[in-house]
Amino acid sequence: MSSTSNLAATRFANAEFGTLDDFSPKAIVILGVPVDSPAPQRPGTAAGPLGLREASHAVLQPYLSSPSQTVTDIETDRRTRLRGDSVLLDIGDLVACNPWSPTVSQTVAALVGEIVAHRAIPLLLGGDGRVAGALLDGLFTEGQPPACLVLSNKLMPAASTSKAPLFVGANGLQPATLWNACRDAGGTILSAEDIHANGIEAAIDSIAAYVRANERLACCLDLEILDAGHAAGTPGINVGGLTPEQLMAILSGVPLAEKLAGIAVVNVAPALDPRGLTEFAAAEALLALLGTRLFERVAT
Amino acid sequence: MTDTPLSEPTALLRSPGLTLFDGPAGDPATLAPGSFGVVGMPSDWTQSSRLGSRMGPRALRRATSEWVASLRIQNEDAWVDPQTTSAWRLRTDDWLLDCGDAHIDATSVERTTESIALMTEAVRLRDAIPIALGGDHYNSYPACLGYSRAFEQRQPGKRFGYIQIDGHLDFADKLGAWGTHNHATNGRRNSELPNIARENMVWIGITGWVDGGELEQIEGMGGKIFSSGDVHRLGATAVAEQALAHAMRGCDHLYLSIDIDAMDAGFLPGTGSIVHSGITPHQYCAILDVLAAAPIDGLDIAELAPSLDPSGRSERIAAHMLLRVLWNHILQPA
Amino acid sequence: MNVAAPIRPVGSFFDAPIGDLDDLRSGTIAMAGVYCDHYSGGMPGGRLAARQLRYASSGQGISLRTDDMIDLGDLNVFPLDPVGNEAILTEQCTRILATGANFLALGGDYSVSPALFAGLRAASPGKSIGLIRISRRLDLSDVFEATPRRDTATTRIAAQIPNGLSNVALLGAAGLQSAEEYEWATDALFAPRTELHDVNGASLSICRDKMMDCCDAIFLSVDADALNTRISQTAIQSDGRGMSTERLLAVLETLQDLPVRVADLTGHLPDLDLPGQFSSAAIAVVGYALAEILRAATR
Amino acid sequence: MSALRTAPLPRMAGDLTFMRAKRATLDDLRADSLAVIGIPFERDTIAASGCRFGPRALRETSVYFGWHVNAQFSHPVDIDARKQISTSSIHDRLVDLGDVAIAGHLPPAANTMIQSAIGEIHACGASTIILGGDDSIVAPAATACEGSLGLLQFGGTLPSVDKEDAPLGQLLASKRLRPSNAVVVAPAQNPDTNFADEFENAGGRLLTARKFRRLPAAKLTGLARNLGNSVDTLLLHFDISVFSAALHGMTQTPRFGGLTIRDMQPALTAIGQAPVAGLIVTGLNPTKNGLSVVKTGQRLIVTALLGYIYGRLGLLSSLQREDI
Repeated sequence: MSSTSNLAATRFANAEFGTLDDFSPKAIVILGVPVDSPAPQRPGTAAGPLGLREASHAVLQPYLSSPSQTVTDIETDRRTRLRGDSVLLDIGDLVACNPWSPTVSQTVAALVGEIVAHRAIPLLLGGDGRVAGALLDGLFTEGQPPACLVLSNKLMPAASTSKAPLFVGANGLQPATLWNACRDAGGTILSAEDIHANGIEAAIDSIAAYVRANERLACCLDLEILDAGHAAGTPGINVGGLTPEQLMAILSGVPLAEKLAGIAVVNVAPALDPRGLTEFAAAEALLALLGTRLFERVAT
Repeated sequence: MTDTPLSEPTALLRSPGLTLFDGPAGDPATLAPGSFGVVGMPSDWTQSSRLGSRMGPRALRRATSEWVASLRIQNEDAWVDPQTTSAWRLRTDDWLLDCGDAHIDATSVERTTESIALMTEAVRLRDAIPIALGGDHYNSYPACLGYSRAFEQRQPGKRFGYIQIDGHLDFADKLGAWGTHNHATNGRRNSELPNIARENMVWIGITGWVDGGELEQIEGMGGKIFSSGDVHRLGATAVAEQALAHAMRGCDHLYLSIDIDAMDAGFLPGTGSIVHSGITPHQYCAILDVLAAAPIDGLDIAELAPSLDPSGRSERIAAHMLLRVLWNHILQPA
Repeated sequence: MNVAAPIRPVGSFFDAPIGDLDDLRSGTIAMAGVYCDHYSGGMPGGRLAARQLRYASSGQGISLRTDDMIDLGDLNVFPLDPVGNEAILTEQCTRILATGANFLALGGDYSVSPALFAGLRAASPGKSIGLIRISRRLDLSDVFEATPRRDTATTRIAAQIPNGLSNVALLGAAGLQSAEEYEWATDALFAPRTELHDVNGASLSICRDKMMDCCDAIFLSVDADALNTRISQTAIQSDGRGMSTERLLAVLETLQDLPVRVADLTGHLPDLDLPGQFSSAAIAVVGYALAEILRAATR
Repeated sequence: MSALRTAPLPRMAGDLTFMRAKRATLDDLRADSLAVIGIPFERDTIAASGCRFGPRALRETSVYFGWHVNAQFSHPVDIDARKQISTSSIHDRLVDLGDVAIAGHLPPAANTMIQSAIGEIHACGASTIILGGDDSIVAPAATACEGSLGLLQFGGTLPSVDKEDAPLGQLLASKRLRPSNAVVVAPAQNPDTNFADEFENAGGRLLTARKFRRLPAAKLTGLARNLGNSVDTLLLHFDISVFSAALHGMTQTPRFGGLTIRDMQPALTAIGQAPVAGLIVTGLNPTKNGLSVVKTGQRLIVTALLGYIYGRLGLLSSLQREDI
């Protein structure tokens, strides 16, 4: 990984750029799905993949500017290093995914299936929430569908009917049919208010218990989980949602990385947030989610 | 896309223009008792700082209608609130009537004041509840003035309680060259209304350094101030509960004035006079959730200046504030 | 003074010295900002013109002659009291002119010119005074409301002059005007924008020569809406065909010999943003051209 | 003096000196003056361009707090702490010198100008509030000061391979500053491991936002006072990146988990009571992505500075507060 390369074609977290033939087992394969949100007042998720890639560099800056790619957390004195072996492969963006259609959705699901068939982990950069649905479609075609962990302010249709999903961060009115479907599927809903009222530690405990109970996890990270006041770059507006600090605490406090079957990051619309906080929060959260797959501890 | 029943072509149409929560528009004279009457106050001529709140009423109407549309488009019968796990549906009766904007005269505070007061008075005289949309916070005074006049006619000899959520006291007698009637004096002018319970006046969210003289006057008359620090220290819910208890002493009616600028400007920059209160959207909502159960029969929301927030979130957060305080009217249990 | 440290004071117009009435004398060009945008209808925002013009014209390392100029700061205004506002603007203008200085007022709306003109009239007893107004509009309405609004700006000034419109030159009018106002304008000296394309043309020189003949003291009022809206945002509806800055400067150049004692520059609505200097920089150039006319008039 | 104006102006009108302080020249400075000076300068970089508008933005915002010149205002009270102050002495001691006339100069010449201006102010014995500018103004301003140097840095960058121009790195490399005289609070990013080791082993102190929040005000004053007593000149470098980006967003790279105004204002009040020779504000980019209308960054900085100024001028006194 070069510390100085700053190519016009930005890759997520300085991943290798490659094609479907370059898969190595256990790699995380990044696919951008720049589909725009149908929200009439606040479009802009088509720019999500690029925004996420750019922001990932800002988040990694301390690593990239260190000769050994090692940083010290001065809070804990803990040292971490970016893994030298190539664990990320960016295969670029899916072209012609606007307007979204069943065909596009099937294409995304098929690509997910192919990545999984190579024993790699798909990481989809959305795009709006439908990208997460396509990820789940692709993952559910195999024999042993993974459990669904959804970080979002709203219940996701595709995940609601999966087996015993966990929704984190629900806030605002939810369609009763989805709510009931989720309950019928044995799902659990940890609302934003639960987290505000009971504290982040309690939330981490219950999410960690869910992670422990499942072998493999599909993780959907919808940036609308964040409070609109903190991160405005989303099509929908979530008032009273999680703070970026709360989201980060969850993702770095729960040992998800080794159980990931697939990831989708959706609803990042950079142009709606002139402060750039939303894509920054998304990139920071995503890197925390990838955790030990991307970073390794270094003895002090 | 949603399937709209073509057998009812009128379902494809809506009346032109924007209304609050996409409700019907009409004359205050047609208001049903117990409903809400919306009065727009698109004036920022009495704002001494950053301009733009004259676009507030339109932005509030746009953002609240956007919220209603986002529910309607999904063709659901009922909705569950994850916070309480209770189920709700949108009210379908005419709980609200948007009466349009009061006439604003940039060159005459007196005429603007009377024009707004006339509308809120007319709304309240129909036994309806005025929701006055600012505009800068000065417009709270004419809105409350009309409310006070109607109150005197409907409940002669009685007095009403008052809560102002705000980053600032707005209790100056005069503001320099701006004189006595502007966005720094509305709290003071309201306190001079004959039937307000002055000793019940409460401020929530005051931030930073305030004028010591104004502080002494407020506390001298028995009023109460909860600072933003109090919100952090005691909790938003506890502050709102204590504020409500203070405001309702010996009163059955409450006037609520919401200045959106009590929220930290980092989260809500689209307002004229910003403060860094540290009050988050979640805390602000928690305050409003308590007040939603109060006997509010007069309400204003002020200082939304959408053009000052390029992210567009300020108007939507402000719309959400209205939703939270009017929750039990917009929605009904499913 | 210590060793000359490279420090300059916080911005003034054109980096001119900052002072007060005591610093004014005959031959000085006194400058002041006008924080005022309540009284002309349309959009507010002109209140910040003075601030942005100071930003745009100071600290840029441009050397202009400023030794005979004084920045007086901003004039007193009362944003919510039209009568009091007009009175205090008039009084301040009179006091400035009483020192013998000429006066340049920068920023504000269309209520400023009639109030300042009244100051010139009070400071010029027995003199024949006149108005040159460069504006896209005629503002000759006779529909008076209780408070000064923009479409009566010229009417209000003409009403102060014994000779009425015959001492008034209206330059740069363009686009649609009310039929009544257009008819009344025939009583004034008149050079519409179409006739300013050639600054050596007949209309402009007739206006200039007649003003020179009939006036001892002239008020020169420039409305930013005469300019193309790509250059300056103004309060009333936009006009993409307005004059370029160069054209306006050329027109002003022809007015150098006139006895102009007061000039104002109104109608400019700057953006709020700090570096948004493009329009204000252009307007500041116009402002300095006005200062040069005032300077020439003192010779 | 015959004054043109007879009544107060609207707030945003008139002479935009810092907090409506008196204008002054070097000749007016006294040993107890608190002199505000702007350095509208930034490195010639495209991506981050805009910090040069910082002094202007800070002055504009500060006008709101100029109540010591407002006859209609009685006296300010901190509504949380119920602390009141008498502002009558502010006007004698807080003065605005203007800006270093730096427009159009390239770094070497600019550095010389900064050094010369700051050096002359400090030679008068006055302490300074320097409005930047990006952090490239810190090293020349510090170099201008007499004798041994102490540095308290809030936020801001740390030296690393591609951050050789971090002011702390420059001052350490030039031996102008000894690591043991430097304290860094809540830097904008986690440090490169090599630097952190070297710096801390040599006696430098790195405090995270969380550790800093746990320090009581008295301890902070003590820390600043001890540092001030062990050096000839104590400087405070206050970069906007010390604040959580959720509160402003007006820096080049956002960061979460920074300090809030509720941390910074009491801290600066406490530190202001130590013998600080100069406070340097950097990093505000009021033009970032059209955020100039939002103005939250300048408001954060000026609100925090208010605490510093009151602390520095010794104006705070306690007022009894009724418990709620």
